[in-house]
Amino acid sequence: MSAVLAILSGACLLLGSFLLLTGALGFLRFADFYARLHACGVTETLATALIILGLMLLSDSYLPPFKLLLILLFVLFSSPTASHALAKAAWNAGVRPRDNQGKRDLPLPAGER
Amino acid sequence: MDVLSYFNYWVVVVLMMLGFFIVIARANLVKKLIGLNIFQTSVFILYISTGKVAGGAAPILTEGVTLYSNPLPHVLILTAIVVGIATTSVGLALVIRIHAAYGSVNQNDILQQDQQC
Amino acid sequence: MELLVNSVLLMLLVATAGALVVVRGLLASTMLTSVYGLLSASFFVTMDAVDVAFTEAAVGAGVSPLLLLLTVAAIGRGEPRAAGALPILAIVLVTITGALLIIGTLDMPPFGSADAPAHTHVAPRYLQLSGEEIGIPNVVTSVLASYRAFDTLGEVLVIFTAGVAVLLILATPGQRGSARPRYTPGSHSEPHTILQVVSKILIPFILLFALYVQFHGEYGPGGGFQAGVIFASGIILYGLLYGLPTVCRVVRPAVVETLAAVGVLLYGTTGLLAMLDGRPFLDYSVFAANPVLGQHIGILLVELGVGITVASVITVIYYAFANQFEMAEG
Amino acid sequence: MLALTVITLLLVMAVALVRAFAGPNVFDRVMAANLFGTKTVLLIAAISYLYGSPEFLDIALVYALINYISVIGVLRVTELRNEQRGTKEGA
Amino acid sequence: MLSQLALLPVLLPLIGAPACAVLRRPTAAWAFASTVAVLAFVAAAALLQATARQGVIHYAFGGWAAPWGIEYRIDLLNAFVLLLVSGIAAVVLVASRASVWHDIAENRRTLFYVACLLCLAGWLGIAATGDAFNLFVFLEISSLATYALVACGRDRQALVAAFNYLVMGTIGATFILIGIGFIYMLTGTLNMADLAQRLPGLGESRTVFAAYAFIVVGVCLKLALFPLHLWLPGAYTQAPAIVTAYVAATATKVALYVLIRFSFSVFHLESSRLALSLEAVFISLGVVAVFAGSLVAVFASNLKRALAWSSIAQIGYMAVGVGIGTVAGVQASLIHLFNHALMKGALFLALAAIAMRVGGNELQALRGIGRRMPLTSAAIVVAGISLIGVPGTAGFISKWYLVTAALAREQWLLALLIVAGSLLTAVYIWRFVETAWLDQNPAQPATPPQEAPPLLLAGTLLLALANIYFGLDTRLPVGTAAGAAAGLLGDSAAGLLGHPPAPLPGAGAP
Repeated sequence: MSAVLAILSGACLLLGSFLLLTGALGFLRFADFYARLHACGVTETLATALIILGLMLLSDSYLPPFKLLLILLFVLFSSPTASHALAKAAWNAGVRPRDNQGKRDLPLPAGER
Repeated sequence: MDVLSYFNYWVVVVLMMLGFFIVIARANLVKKLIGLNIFQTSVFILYISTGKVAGGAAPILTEGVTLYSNPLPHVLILTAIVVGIATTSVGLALVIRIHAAYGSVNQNDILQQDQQC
Repeated sequence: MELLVNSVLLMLLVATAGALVVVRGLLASTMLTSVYGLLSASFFVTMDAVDVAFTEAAVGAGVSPLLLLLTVAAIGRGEPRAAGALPILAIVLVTITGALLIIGTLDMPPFGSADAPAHTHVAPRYLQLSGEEIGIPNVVTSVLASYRAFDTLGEVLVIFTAGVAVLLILATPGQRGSARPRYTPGSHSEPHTILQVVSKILIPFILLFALYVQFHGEYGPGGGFQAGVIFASGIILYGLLYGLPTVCRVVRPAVVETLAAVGVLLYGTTGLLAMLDGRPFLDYSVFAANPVLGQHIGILLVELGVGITVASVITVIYYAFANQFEMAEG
Repeated sequence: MLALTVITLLLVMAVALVRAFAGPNVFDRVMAANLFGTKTVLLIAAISYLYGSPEFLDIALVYALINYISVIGVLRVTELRNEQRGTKEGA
Repeated sequence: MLSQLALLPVLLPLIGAPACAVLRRPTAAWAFASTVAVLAFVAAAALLQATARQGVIHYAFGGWAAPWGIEYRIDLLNAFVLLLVSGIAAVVLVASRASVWHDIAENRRTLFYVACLLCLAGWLGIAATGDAFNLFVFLEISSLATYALVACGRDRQALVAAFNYLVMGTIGATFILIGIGFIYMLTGTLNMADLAQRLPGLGESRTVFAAYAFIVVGVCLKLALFPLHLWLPGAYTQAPAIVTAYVAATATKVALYVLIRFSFSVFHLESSRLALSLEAVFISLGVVAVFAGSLVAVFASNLKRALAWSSIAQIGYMAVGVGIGTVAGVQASLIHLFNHALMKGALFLALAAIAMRVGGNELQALRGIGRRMPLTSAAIVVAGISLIGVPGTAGFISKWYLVTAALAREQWLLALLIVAGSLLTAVYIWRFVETAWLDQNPAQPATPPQEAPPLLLAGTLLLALANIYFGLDTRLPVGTAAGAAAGLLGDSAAGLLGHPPAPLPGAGAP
C-alpha cells in the first residue's frame, strides 16, 4: 500500500515539477505580458494542485494533509482571482497584446474601442 | 572546510553592505528607507544564522527530539522585526509629509529648495 | 540538500539586494523588497526559526511593501533619474564597515556548531526546563512571553510608539482627533466584482486563521504579534476592495486607536497584578497556585495584549496612509 | 523526488526574480512577485516534508494569504493611480 | 514597596503613556504627563538614596534569575542618570503647557504628550536596564518618539531634520544591534553583568574588537560625537521649542551613559589593549568637537542653532573625559553630563519662552530682549556663564574636574585646550548679552516688559538657579559621580562605601 502511495506521490511531484518548469519557461521567454500571464496562470493552478497532492500522499498523520488542503483551497481561490485582477488592471492601464515578436500592439477586435 | 563554515556569515555581510550602500548613496528618500529595511533584515539573517545548530530541529518541544536550534536569537529577532517595521512606517509617514511640503522626495532637490529660502 | 537550499536562497537574496541597488523606479523597488522579505523568510525556515519566518513573511513581505506602496501611490512613482556621479564616499564607508564585519566574523564560532558559547550558556536552560517551568511546547513563546516578557512589553510599546508617531506626523490640521479619513465617496470607476466576491468569502477565514494563530502560539509557530498582523491584513484587504470610507464605517478609527492603548494596558496590568501581590513585575505565579497554570494564564493575557495592540496599530497606520493617498487623489 | 521538486521550485523562483528585475512593465513585476510568492508557499511545504517538520505548514498558509493580499494591494494602488492620472488629464 | 522601587521610575511613564492616549482633553494629557514625570522623579530620588545606602539593587523581571530573565541592576550610575533624566523631564513637562499650546495644533496635543511620555519611558528604560538587548529595545522606543516630536516643528525643514535623524538614528541602532549580536555569539549571554564576567576570558578576539567598534559607532551616532553629529543641529533647531529643551537635556546624556556603561562595565576598556588607541580617538575627536562646535556657534545667526552647535562642543568635553579613561576622567565626564543637562535645560526653556513672545530665536529679533523679558534673559545669562565655566557656577565644577583629570595624566596641552574652548563659549554668550541689553532696536521703541508665562518662567528660573546651587553645593553630582566612576572602573568597594570625593575646589568658594 505504502509503496503504491509513494509511487503515486512521486508521479504527482514529477508531473507538477515538469509543469512548473514549462510555466517558468513561458514566463521567461514569451513575448508579451498576456502570453506570460497565460503561461503562469494556467500551469500554476494545476502544478500547485499536483505538488500539494503529492505531498499529501506522503504524510502519515491527519493534521498536515488537512493544512495542505487548506493551502490548496486558498491557492485555488486566490490564484485565478489574482491572475484575473492582473489582466484586468493591465488592460485598464493600457497594456495591449503584442505580436509574436513583441514588437507592436496587435489590432483590437472590432467590438473593442 | 574552514572557509565553508564562514561562507554563510560572509554572504550576510555582503547583504548588509548592499543595504547600507543604498541608504547612504541613494538620494531618493523612499529608496533610503528601502535600503534601511534591507540592512536591518540582513542583520536579522546574521542573528538567525548564529542560532542554527547543525542537525537541530525547530525549538518546539517534541517527543523524541533532543537537539534543537537556539531559541534565544529567534526571540530577539522577533522583537527586532517589530522595531524595523515601526521605523519604516514612521519614516514613510515623514516622506509623505516631506513630499507634501516640498513636492519632491529627492534629497538634492530638497536641499536646493532649503538653500534658496 | 540542506546546504544546497541554503546556498541557493542566499544567492537569490544577494541577487535581489543587488537588483535593488541598480533598479531606480520606486514601484519596482517595492516589488523587489517584497521578494526580499519572502526570501529571507524562507531562509529563516531553513534555519529552524519558524516563528521568525512567520513574522517576517507577514511583515517583510506583507505590511512593509504595502506601506511602501501606499506611500508611492501618495507621492507618485518618482521618475527614475540618470545616475549621478559615483558615490565615492558611500563606497569607502561601506567598504570599511564591511571589512570590519568580516574581521568580526573571523573569530566567531563556525556556522552550525553545537558547542558554540551561544548554544551552551543561557539557551540550554530554556530548552531543558521550559517544559516543566512553563509547560508549553513552543520554547520561543516561553522565552518571549515569560522569561523575557519585559522585552516583549518593550516591543509592544515600540509598535504603539510607531502608531502614535504616524498619527502625530500625518494628523491633518483642523480635524478633531487624529488622522481621520474623510467620508467622501470614492471615485472607483468600476467595482471589482470578482475580487470583492472572492475576498468576501476569504476574509472571515483570514480572521478565523488569525484567531487560530493567536491561541495556537503556545503549541506551534505563531502568537500575538503574528495574529495581530494577520487580523489587520484581513481588515486591510477589505479596505483595499471597498474603499477607505466603507472600512472606516465597519471598523471605526476612534475605536481602533483606543484599542491600541488598551492592548498595552492589558499587558501592563498583567504585570502590575504581580506587583500588587509583592512579587516582581510580570511574575505570572500570581494567577494560580499551580505555577504552570499561572504561566499559562499569564502568557495568554500577555499575548492577547500584544495581538490587540498590533492589530489596532497596523490598522491605524493603514488608515493614516490610505487617507493621505485619498487626499492626494482628491 | 521531493529533492527534485525543491530544486525545480528554486529554479522557478530564480526565473521569477529575473522577471521582477527585468520588467518591462509594472504588471510583469507584480506577476513575478506573485509567482515568487506561490512558489515560496510550495517550497516551504516541500521543505517541511523534506526536513520532517510539519509545523512549517502554518507558515506556508500565511505566505499564501499574504501573497494574495499584497497582489490585490498592488493592483488597487496602481489602478487608483491610473484613474487619478486619467481624471487629471481629462480635467 | 521598597523592593519594587527599582522598577518604578521606568514603569510610571511606561504605563502612563498608553493611559495618557485614552485621555481626550489636551489639558488633561498635559496634567497627567506632568504628574507622571514628577512621580518618576520622586521615585528616582528615592532610588538614588536607596542605592547610596545599600549598594546595588537587583530586580529580576517575572521572577526569573539573571542571565535567563531580564534584570535591572541599579547601581549609583544608573540611579544618577535616572534622577537627572526624570528631573529634567519633570521640569520641562510641567513648564511646557504655554509653549506647546503656542506651537502645536490643537488636535495633536494629546498625542504630543503621549510621545513625550514614551520618550521618557525609553530613556529611563535605557538608564535602568542591565540587559544589553533590552537596552536596544528601549533605545528604539525613545528614538521613534523623538523623531515624531522633532517632526512637529513649525517649518517644513523640521520634517527633513526628523527624517535625517531617523535614518542616522536607525543606522546607529542597527550598528548597536550588530555589536550586541557579536558579543552574544561569543558569550551566549545578554546580561551585562554576565557579559562583563565572560568577555575577559576571550582574550584578544577580533570579534570582540569588532563588536565594541560597532557599539561605539552606533552609540556615538546617537550621542552626536563630532563626525557623527550631522543630525543634531537640524533636529535641535527645527524641533518645537519645548522638544529641544526636552531632548537636548536628556537624549545625548543617556547616550553618553550607554557609552560609559559599555566601555567600562561591559568591555572593561581600561584593562584591555584597545584602551590606548581608543583613548586617542575619544580625546582627539572630543577636542575637535569642542572647537568645531564652538566656532560654528560663534558665527550662527540663530541663537537656537548656536546652542545646538554648542551642545556638540559640550559633548566633546564629555568624550574627552571618557577618553582620559581614569576614575577622575569618567567622574568629570559624569559631572559634566549632569551640569550640562541643567545648563541646556535652562537655556532651551528660556528660548522657548522667547520664541513665544518674539516669534523666533534669530539673534536680530532679540535686540532689547533684556528689557522686554528681564527674568528670562537673566536666566540665559546665568546658564550661559555656567556654560562658560565661570567660578561659582556648576559649569566651573565640571571643567575643574576635567582639567584636573587631564593634569593627573600629565596632559598639559589637553588641559590648555579645555580652557581655551571655554573662551570660545564666552564669545557666543557675550553676543547674546550684547544684543539683549546693549543693542537698542531703533525701529521699535522700548516695549513694556512682557515676561514668559508663569509656569514656563518658573521652570526656566528653577533650572538656571540650579546651575548656581550646584556650583556651590557640589555634593550631589560630585559625590555620586565619584562613587559611580569608582564603581565602574573596578574599584567597586569604594563605590559602595561612598568614596570620598576628590578634593573640592576650595569647598565651593575657589
